[in-house]
Amino acid sequence: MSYRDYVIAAYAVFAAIMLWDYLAPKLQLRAALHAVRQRAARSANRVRATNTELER
Amino acid sequence: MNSSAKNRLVRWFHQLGSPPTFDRFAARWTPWAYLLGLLTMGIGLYGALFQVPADYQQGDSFRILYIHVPSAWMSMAVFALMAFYAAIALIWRIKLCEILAMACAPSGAAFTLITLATGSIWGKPMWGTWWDWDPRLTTELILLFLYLGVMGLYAAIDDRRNAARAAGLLAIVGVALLPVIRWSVVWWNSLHQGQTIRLLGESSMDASMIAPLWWMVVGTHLWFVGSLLARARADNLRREAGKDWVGKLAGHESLEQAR
Amino acid sequence: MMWQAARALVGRDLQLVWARRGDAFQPALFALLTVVLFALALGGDAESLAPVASAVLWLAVLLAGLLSLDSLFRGDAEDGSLEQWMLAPVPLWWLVLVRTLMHWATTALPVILAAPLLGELLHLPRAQLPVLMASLLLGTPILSLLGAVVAALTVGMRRAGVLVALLALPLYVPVLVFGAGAVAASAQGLDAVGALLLLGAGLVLSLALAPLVAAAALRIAHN
Amino acid sequence: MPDSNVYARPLLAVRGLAFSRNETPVFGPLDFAVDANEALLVQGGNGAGKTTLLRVLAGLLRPDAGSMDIDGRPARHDLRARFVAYLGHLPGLKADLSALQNLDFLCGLHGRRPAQTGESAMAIVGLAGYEDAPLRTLSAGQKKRLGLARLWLSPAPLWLLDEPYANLDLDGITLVNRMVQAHLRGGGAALITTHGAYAAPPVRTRLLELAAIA
Repeated sequence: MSYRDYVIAAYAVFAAIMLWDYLAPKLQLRAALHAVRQRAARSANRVRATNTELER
Repeated sequence: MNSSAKNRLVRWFHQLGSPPTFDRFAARWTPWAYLLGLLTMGIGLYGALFQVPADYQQGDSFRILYIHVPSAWMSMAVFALMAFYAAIALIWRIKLCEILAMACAPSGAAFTLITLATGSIWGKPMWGTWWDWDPRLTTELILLFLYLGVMGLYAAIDDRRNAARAAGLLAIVGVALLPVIRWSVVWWNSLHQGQTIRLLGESSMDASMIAPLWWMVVGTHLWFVGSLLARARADNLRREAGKDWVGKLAGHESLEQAR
Repeated sequence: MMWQAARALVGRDLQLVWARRGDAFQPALFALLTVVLFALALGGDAESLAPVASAVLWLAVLLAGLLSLDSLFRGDAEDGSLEQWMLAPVPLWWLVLVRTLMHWATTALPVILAAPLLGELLHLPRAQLPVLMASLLLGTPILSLLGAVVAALTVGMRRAGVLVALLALPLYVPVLVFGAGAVAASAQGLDAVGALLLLGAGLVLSLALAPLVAAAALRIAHN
Repeated sequence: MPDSNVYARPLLAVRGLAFSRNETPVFGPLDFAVDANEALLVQGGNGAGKTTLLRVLAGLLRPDAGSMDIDGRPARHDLRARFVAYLGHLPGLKADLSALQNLDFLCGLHGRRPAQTGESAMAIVGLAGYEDAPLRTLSAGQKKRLGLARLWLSPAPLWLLDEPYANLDLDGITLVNRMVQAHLRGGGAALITTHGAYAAPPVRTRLLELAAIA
């Protein structure tokens, strides 16, 4: 009796979850760096609040 | 722990604990840990799938145990490590340990999930059912809830440091209660079902069958180190997002990516 | 000093329960609803209800406790009372212990008192009732004390919702197992004293440790 | 009120106190001291960290750096509990209880000065006749006054008042100043945060200006 399908299924689950375990922090890292760059870009051309009369 | 060893441990965490230092450390060693882990697991898997002969009782299905057992060990070991980091973080207020403790949780949950899934797949041909309220699987399921609780708590509190400290406290409570939970489940099982099924026969594996298991155990540990460092690095960067060194790093990395 | 603060807190909680005396029956009502739904789902005849009666009762009590868990510290956190507790000249864990026991007395005790009645609805064999009551009396304070840790950890959140249940469930497992197990053991003709003694030991341990942990959690999670 | 000269000078001394939230500094490092018979007015715009400073001083938050001495000794929980009375934005009152029940509970928790009753304190803050009114029927200003009554009963010499003038009418502002004056005359000290819109009480006052960081 062969249980090859079960073995394949188990190893597939293992591989899939390990792949997630590899990709998830990588994506987090990218998101963090992206947020930092965005923040830098925003602070570079920020308009400073002024005390002058408001206009609209 | 005597005081000099304690001091050395604390000093080591403090030195490594400066966020830019840790970032460099993690960036340097993460790929190596992943690579070595992958290599070692590759050796183990080759042995498990192609070298080891089929078991006379279980047929090929016992090959599942080569991923099931290391994952089960990891799921427990990672929880203990998480509680260890959390305890250091709570007692000496070391930020790096908060980050490391919280980086443990998703990996540990992943290993727990693997254990549950492979255990259930193994159980189908062996027990004739996908799920059995076997004490091991039941404990593993509760462990998964504990992991999810730690992750959920960490995500739900706004202040990152308070979130890590609260979730760390839960991890410590969980570690203290895990033996009680496990013991209660065994007691419950004996009350309701009588005999339990042993997952690994006492000595049914001979040495040639054991070797790939050890490769897998070492491999999963190395892999875990890689994913722990990667997660901790991401969390570290997210927390320090406003600092100058992160800005420089982000600029540097974007240049590298553009190249 | 400690007794004066405890007396003040006990008095305040009793006054609060009296001011909202309609709400005092809510946990018992919830347990009753759970029991009714179980009976309806199971078909209502004695043969199918009696074997699961003790388990269903334990579950109803546990769920009613889980439902009222959020009110343990939330009100005091939202109106600033918790800050005054932290500044009081008595240790925070002492106030946490008193508050938790008062919460148990005002939410869990009514459910336990209603348990014989709920048992009748479920055709609980009479012989199981003493063991069931003993296991509830020993077990529910542990649930409250463990729940205090969870409630303290989630006190800083606006809506804790299902997270409370997720955090509480693993911690509740041993209590439920030994509580419901004691009744099941006695139903099988086994000795229930062992499980009850374990519950008693758990109660002593959690009385000593849980307030400390919950106080630490309150300091972390509330700001 | 305690005698004028029973406390060490300074009653409160703070060195290098700093606090940050989510890795962003909120205030500090700060150095200042408050003597008995003295008030410290903590001024600063929105988000300058006034409330946070008071919460750190009260021991509700842990500072990242710095030290704090009360009455010449390092501040610990029991010392704080005896010396500090804190009145924050949330006064810790229960909506379902009456005004006097609330007062009695808080005094049971913190202790009260001898020869003072809840009724007398309520009369002082202008709430005579509201003793049995459920708290939820009181206005925001009346609740603030009840918080002041609790403070008046407290035996602690160091008052930490977070925006005590908020929600109060002119009469109430004078009341706060008169209470602070009497408290200081009796040997106490007070830290008062304000965004600077109201007149300071006519007592010996130091000024701490908090500027928003970054």
